[in-house]
Amino acid sequence: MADVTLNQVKKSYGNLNILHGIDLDIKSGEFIVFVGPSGCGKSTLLRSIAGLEEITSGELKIGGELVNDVPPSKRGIAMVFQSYALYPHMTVYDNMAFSMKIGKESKAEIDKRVRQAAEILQLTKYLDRLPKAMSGGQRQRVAIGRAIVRNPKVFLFDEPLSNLDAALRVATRIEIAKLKESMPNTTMIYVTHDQVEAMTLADRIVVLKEGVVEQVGTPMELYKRPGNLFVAQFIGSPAMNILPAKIDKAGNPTVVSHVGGRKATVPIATPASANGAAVSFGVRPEDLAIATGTDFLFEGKVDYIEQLGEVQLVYVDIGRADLPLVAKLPGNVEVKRGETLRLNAGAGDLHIFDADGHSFTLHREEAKAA
Amino acid sequence: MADVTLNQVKKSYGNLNILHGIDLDIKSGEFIVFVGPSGCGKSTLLRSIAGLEEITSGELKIGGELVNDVPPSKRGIAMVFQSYALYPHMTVYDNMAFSMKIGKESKAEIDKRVRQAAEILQLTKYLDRLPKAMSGGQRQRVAIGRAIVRNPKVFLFDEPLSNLDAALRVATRIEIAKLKESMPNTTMIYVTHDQVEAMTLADRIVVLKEGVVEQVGTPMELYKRPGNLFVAQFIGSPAMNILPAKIDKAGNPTVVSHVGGRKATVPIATPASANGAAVSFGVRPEDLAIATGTDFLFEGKVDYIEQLGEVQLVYVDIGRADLPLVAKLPGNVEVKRGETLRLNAGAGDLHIFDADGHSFTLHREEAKAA
Amino acid sequence: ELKFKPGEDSKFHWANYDDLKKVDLKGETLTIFGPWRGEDETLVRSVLDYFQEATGAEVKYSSSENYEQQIVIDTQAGSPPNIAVLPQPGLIQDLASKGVLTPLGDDVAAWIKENYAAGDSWAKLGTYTGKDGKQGFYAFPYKIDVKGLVWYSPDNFEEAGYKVPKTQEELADLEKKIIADGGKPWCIGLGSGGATGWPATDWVEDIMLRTQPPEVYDKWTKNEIPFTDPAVVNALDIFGKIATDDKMVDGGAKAVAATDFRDSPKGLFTVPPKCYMHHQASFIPSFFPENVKLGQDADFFPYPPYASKPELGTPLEVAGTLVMITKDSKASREFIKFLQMPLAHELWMAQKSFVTPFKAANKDAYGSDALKKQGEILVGATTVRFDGSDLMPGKVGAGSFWTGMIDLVGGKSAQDVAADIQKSWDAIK
Amino acid sequence: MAASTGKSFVNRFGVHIAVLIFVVIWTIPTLGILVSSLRDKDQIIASGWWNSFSSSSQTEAGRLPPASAQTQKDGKYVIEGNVFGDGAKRAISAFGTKAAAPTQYKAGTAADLGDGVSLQVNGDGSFVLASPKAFEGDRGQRVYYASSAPPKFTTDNYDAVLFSEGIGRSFMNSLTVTIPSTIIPILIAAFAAYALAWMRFPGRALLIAVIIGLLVVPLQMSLIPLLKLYNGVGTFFGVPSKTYLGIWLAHTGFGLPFAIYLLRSYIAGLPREIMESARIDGASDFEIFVKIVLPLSFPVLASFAIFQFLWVWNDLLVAMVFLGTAPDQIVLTAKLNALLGSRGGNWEILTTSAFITIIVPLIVFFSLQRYFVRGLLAGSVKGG
Amino acid sequence: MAAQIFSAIFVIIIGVGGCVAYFWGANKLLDLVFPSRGVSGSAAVDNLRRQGLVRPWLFVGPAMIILTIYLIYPVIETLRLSFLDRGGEHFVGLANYQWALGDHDFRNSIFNNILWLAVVPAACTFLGLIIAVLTDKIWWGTIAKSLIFLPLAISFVGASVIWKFIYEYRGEGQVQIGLLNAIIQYFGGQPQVWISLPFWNNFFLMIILIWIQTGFAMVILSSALRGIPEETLEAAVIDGANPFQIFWKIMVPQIWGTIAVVWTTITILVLKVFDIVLTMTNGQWNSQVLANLMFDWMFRGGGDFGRGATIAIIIMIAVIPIMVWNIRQANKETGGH
Ligand SMILES: Nc1ncnc2c1ncn2[C@@H]1O[C@H](COP(=O)(O)OP(=O)(O)OP(=O)(O)O)[C@@H](O)[C@H]1O
Ligand SMILES: Nc1ncnc2c1ncn2[C@@H]1O[C@H](COP(=O)(O)OP(=O)(O)OP(=O)(O)O)[C@@H](O)[C@H]1O
Ligand SMILES: [Mg+2]
Ligand SMILES: [Mg+2]
Repeated sequence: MADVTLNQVKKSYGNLNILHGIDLDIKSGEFIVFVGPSGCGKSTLLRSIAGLEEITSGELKIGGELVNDVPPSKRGIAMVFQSYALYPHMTVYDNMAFSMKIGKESKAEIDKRVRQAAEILQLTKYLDRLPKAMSGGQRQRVAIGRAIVRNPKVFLFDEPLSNLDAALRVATRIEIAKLKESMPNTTMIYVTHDQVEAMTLADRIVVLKEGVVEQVGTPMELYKRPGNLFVAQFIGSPAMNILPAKIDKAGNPTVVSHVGGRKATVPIATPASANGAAVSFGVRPEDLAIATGTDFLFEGKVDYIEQLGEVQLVYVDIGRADLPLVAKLPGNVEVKRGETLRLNAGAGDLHIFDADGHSFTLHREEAKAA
Repeated sequence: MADVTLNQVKKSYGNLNILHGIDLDIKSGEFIVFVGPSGCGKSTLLRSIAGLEEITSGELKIGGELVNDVPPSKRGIAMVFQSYALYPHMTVYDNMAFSMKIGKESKAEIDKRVRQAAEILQLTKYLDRLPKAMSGGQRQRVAIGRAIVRNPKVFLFDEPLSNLDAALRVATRIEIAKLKESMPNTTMIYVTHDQVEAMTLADRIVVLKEGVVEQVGTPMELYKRPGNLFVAQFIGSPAMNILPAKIDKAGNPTVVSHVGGRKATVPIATPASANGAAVSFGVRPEDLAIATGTDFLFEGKVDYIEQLGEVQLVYVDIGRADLPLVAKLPGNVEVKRGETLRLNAGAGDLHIFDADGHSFTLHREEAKAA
Repeated sequence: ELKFKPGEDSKFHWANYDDLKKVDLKGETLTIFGPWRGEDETLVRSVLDYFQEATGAEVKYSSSENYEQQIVIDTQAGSPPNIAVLPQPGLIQDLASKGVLTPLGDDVAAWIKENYAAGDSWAKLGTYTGKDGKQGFYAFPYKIDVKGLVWYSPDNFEEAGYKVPKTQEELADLEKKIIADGGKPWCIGLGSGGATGWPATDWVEDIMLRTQPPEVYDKWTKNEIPFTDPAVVNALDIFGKIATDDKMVDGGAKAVAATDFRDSPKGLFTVPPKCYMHHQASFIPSFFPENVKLGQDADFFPYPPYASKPELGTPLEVAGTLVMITKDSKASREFIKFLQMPLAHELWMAQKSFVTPFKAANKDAYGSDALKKQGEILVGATTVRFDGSDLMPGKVGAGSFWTGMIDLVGGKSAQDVAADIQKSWDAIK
Repeated sequence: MAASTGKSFVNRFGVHIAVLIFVVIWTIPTLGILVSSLRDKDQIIASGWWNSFSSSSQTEAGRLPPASAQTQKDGKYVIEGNVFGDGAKRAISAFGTKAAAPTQYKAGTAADLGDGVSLQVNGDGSFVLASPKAFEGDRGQRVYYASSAPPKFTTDNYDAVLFSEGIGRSFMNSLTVTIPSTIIPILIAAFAAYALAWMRFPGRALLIAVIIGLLVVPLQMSLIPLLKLYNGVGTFFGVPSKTYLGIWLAHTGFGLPFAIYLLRSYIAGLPREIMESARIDGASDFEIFVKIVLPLSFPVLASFAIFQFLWVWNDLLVAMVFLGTAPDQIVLTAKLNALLGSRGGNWEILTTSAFITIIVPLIVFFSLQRYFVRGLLAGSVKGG
Repeated sequence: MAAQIFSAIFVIIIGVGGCVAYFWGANKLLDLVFPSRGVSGSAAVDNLRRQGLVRPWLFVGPAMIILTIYLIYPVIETLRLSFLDRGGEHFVGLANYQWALGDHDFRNSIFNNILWLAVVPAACTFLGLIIAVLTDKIWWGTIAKSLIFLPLAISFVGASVIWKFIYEYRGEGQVQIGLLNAIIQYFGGQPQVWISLPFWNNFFLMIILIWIQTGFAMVILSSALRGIPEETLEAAVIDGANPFQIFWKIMVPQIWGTIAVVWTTITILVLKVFDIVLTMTNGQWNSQVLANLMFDWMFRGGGDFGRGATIAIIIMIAVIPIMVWNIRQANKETGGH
């Protein structure tokens, strides 16, 4: 069994605390993605799980066994590094066979497993090449192959696609997804800061910020019900529009008036104490549409348009030039710069966050749970 | 004036021809993007314009003046490299000031222009840092700043964003777009293989393939009326679905039957001679929608789904497992794996290409022009 | 293979060889470390072959460019050879006082006194102060170089009508005459890599021996009179006058210090000759051009004494190597005994570059007339003194004295040079 | 390298010219001894080596046969022959009988030497010395002549050095000293450098400091303490103190600080991910070192190997101290040194042996040089 | 001959093989004592940790032992000797150091050494760098490099012979066999005795070492130069920098670390090298340097170990600043691991 359990895992370099007590329960066979801004400790956490960094305190269990002091090679893990980390002087075959040779497996067994992995990754005809004679995508596949042959219980990826170009990235992403399917019992932990990867690959996403877990949930949960401002802005591209607002009337639904000058009725319960509180009002660009009737949420001049073909990003100045509202509209809607636009969104697509950045949705759920 | 004119520009390394006679007319103030697959010669062309490579034959004019033999620093250009190419031992300030110091400008002038550029790029507080103490996005901004201070007539970018992470890439892209606006007289030539960049930034896109210009046009032109199969598949993500097909009835509209077994009526004129010809039938994933009526273009089992939140990519097996049809459907449409799906597209969104890959649309236009 | 077949040539004392055969050293190894390399090494080996052949001892000879350094290291580190051969009494004194030498015994000293020419000069030369502070006989002189010779080309002398001078006064006249004829009297080269300067010390010593009684010379080498003594300064000055006179030396004064001593005699044999005379020891013919035949194309005469000082007789400066036991063994002792046999001398005399004061060695054995003549000079000298700079402590005799000579020919006054050298001597007392 | 599109001559050829100048300056001294080593022993110091390429006109001296060679002809006593003897002939332009006037007479004319004696020397060197009276003495008449000699090179010096006795053996001995003395420190230093760069253990920083500090220890001063130690050990175990093992270890000791200094800074620069990757793959430090670090460090190993090889190969001092001079131990430098006379100055031997000793290091340099090329790490990590 | 070759090869194999055998065997032994494969999980983990404690010492062990014997022990011995008299028997306190400070030769050597240290490392590094840069640009660069490297393969004795034929002096008007004087005479100048010109002779000696060591600097710097990202150079071209500016302002700063290593190595070499001075002048004409002076006192005329050792200690002390700087540098490097 390969569930990974982290219990108050802390890591510091000298006086510098990087991970501030991480609790996580990863079930066997799950595909977990760590996301978070650069420097938040994703790699450190992954490397701690791998055993490449010693954790400062806390408990780390793999398959139920405490592995704090177990060296990497005995943890039943395999890791794909951001920078491939191929052995430059060995052929693809030898790169993949290395761990098994070290483990003194039989020649036949090595050959079988390497060829099997190569088959999966379509590397069979490159087996005799050296890494330097391969393209970036191929190299990344070799790195994955090297991990596969180890038949690990836990598969760790550290931004495996970040060095690839767009097209390759898409292709390799799909390959990883297929790989996961072919290895249903293997737990996979994946670090990225690419949202598309996170959204498409993850069973659950862990959002990290400065060494603290901000939210854990399925992609849709995070997208639909971000627990706080940070997650709300981090998940989704372009980021959710966040506007300063004030609660006009607490309760369920809540009425808020935002900086754009308009009021909105949001079907989210707020405690009475929140009456008049300063909050943040959020709406995703893709949830905005051109208002057809007189009922609209935002009004403003079109500041700038990015035409992406099928869709366009429209930047609307709703009164605060430093906080343009972004709307993702279908590419065929005719919008002109300077034109005044009225935008609306479904009531279910609106978010409000308290002064600390916590979502009121979460408040409600917490209340329920209590 | 800073129009850039290329007349039969060829470049070869020894016997190896990289550029096969490029003709291009870039008008002053235009934003031109070169796209094309890796190794097609984009960088080579850009570097030739910069003067970092000597061209083998042909004429290269900048502002009407023949610059074949003019050294890079005298061409009035500035260049931003893919790898930033910052001077690692100089502070941000010195990096930006370097070219002016070399040019023996006055201290005051240098200071003025550097600070101005830093202001534009929001780098003012990093001026004393060394590049290694900056994040990727900041570094890229410094590289751009270094180019800005030179006050170039022609601004060259070689994949400036390819080393940035997704979020930064979006932000920096917008910055470049704004930069272009603030320098309306500066010609910008930009190399990328990221389509979004090409689509959002370009006034005109130049599609290159193996050292040959495939098509030149505005983003929408290329997206809507790709001149050939290569451009059709290259522009747009995911790529246009291309299916082998046969012309059942030539004329206007044309009736084709594709490999999925269905017929389609396409409002494109085909010459009578094309009757019965093998052609390629194309439709973009985002133009596909679930057929509501009995009228549909494709039918097949859902093979795999990538949920991206707002949208989902659905891979449908329409009979040829090696050629899955990709459809981009709204994220909220409930689709299950294995389910049979019927898809339709607007007649105006269909494309057909002849055996050589040329679009029939183009045929028609050529005919008109003639 | 033995160079001369035993018993064949009557000029050798083959009886010695038969005696030697009675000594049985089978299985013993005799390691000898000496200064001889190149041609000399072949020569010494040819002598050692007899010892090996007769006694059955295995003789291992070795040498090194840095032999002075090497012997210090080897003795200091406790891995000395059986026999060390060194040309510098100063260094030998040093080794003796560190207690690494084995005394050869009074009977050997007595033997030397009796059998070597020139009274007790040679026995004195082998006597040093040991670690215990007592005088002892440590070093056996073997293979002598005669110093103070002046080399010339008989043809050139004959052609110009010059006569070999018998006195310093005649020599001075000859110099004047040569200059008047447009020639240069001397070729002088002091260059010798790390040892640059030493040829001049010989010359100064020659002058000392010819202007002062031997006792003063002895005091000088022991620094019982200082370098700044007028007697010494005078000698320095006489040499300085010659060497710094552009008219006197080929190439001018500047060339003196810069020319390698090995190259300078070649000026005698150029056409037309660059110079007419060259002052150097008996080994110098090795550096004559290849086609120069000794005796025919080149000859020598002793650096003459002053007619004004008849009381000093015919003094002679010599140098040479001394044989010491650095690791005592039967073979070492036997080897010293071997050196006391005329045969040990004759075997080398019969070849090249070897003269000996051993009176019992057969003069007819000398391989050439030149050697024989040198041998006669050696045996006939009334006063024999060893190379003074070699007698001085290494830091002076192989250091400041050399440097001083360079300064002297560079134009520094004799008085100042003497003061400098004396200072360095004071520094090591 | 940055492309510069300037077209001027200086831009085009400036680099070539500059490099050429450096190469010429650097090569001239060596060329000098190469030429000198091919010249005649006496010529080396008679004229500059650069003169040896042109035919030179020189004035020489020769001696005619002594009186014993005379014959009687036409009532005169005649000595005939050739001034060059059996040697190579040259063209004589003038001759003379006095050193002061060595070219008094044209070749082919007869010189009157007084007393009726006449001497004629012809252009080809043949001469006739005639006198009405019988010649006496066994020193023949001296003649001087100006002759032009074509450039002359000889391999005699090489014959003398290459075929001197025991040279082959000492060549072997040198290799026996040099090869292990190069490989052993590399091995030991590489292991230590890896440990100092990538392994965690107490005292590591101190150790690095000490090693860098030891770089400066002058070799000469360690000789005596070491030799004492060797003798002690030799006596204790009853083995000879001068052995190959001893000199290998000595060279290893003297070469180690630099080796560790150089290798450590290189090995520390290898990509960390590769090591970690191997560690995850289950490789122990030993396996990582042998299978990953060693192959990747080839360029620096090659550099050090060259420097160490040069140093050991050219060493005389250490070899003389730690190795005997018997034929089974004497090294090439020592052997060549012994060819020099006791008082040195055999330029022909020095120049020749300088050239002979250079050959092996050069072979080593050229065979290892290709490992200096970059790109060994290509493809391993991003951007590679 | 064949037997000799065979025995040589045999001896070599024994030597190298022994060394290999140690590392391999020690590691094998460690694996045997603390097995990590084929034993149960927790035991394997424990054993791996124990291996981790022992293995670094297996790796650095031989180096430490050899360094201790061959360098540290002699250094201590030297330090001890520096307080003893010439025979190394009686304690004399600081007398030797006092003597050194007052000695004319010693002060002269210090002065010359400072000159050497100021000139040689700088010149070698600078020339090596220039040559490395230039040869990288041309197709026959490898050949050029090999020729510049050549002097490094020549022994010091060989080198001094070579330079004899450059510096040799013959009287004015005579045939010069020293190239330098021949050239000067050809142009009508007056030949000079280069190695005895006071003060300047130091430089003529330095030239020899520079000639030898430039190849070393070149080899190492050339590989560092290849590590400079090409784009930074192109960026500078576009910025309008000329080749000299590119060299000084862009290339040199980027390989500063390597330059420092080369500089240090040559500095240390300069402090230790004495062969050139010994063979060319033996310190005469005021060209003495510390290393040769030490050699002189150690071995000449029986030797004075006390004073020789004192000079050796002073040489080592002279390098302390360089060492400290380097150690700092080294620690900075390892900090990341
Ligand atoms: N050896 C170290 N010593 C001190 N600080 C370190 C060390 N390694 C990492 N850090 C710091 O720890 C923090 C987390 O680093 P980490 O590499 O885990 O970030 P990340 O989330 O992976 O970022 P990225 O997305 O850029 O890879 C960073 O601020 C980093 O500077
Ligand atoms: N110096 C060179 N010698 C030979 N071929 C070269 C050289 N430089 C580039 N090429 C070749 O020229 C072709 C075009 O290279 P170029 O760098 O222009 O491609 P690109 O379109 O910029 O690709 P990418 O998107 O990967 O940067 C490639 O096939 C490349 O291998
Ligand atoms: Mg990371
Ligand atoms: Mg490119």
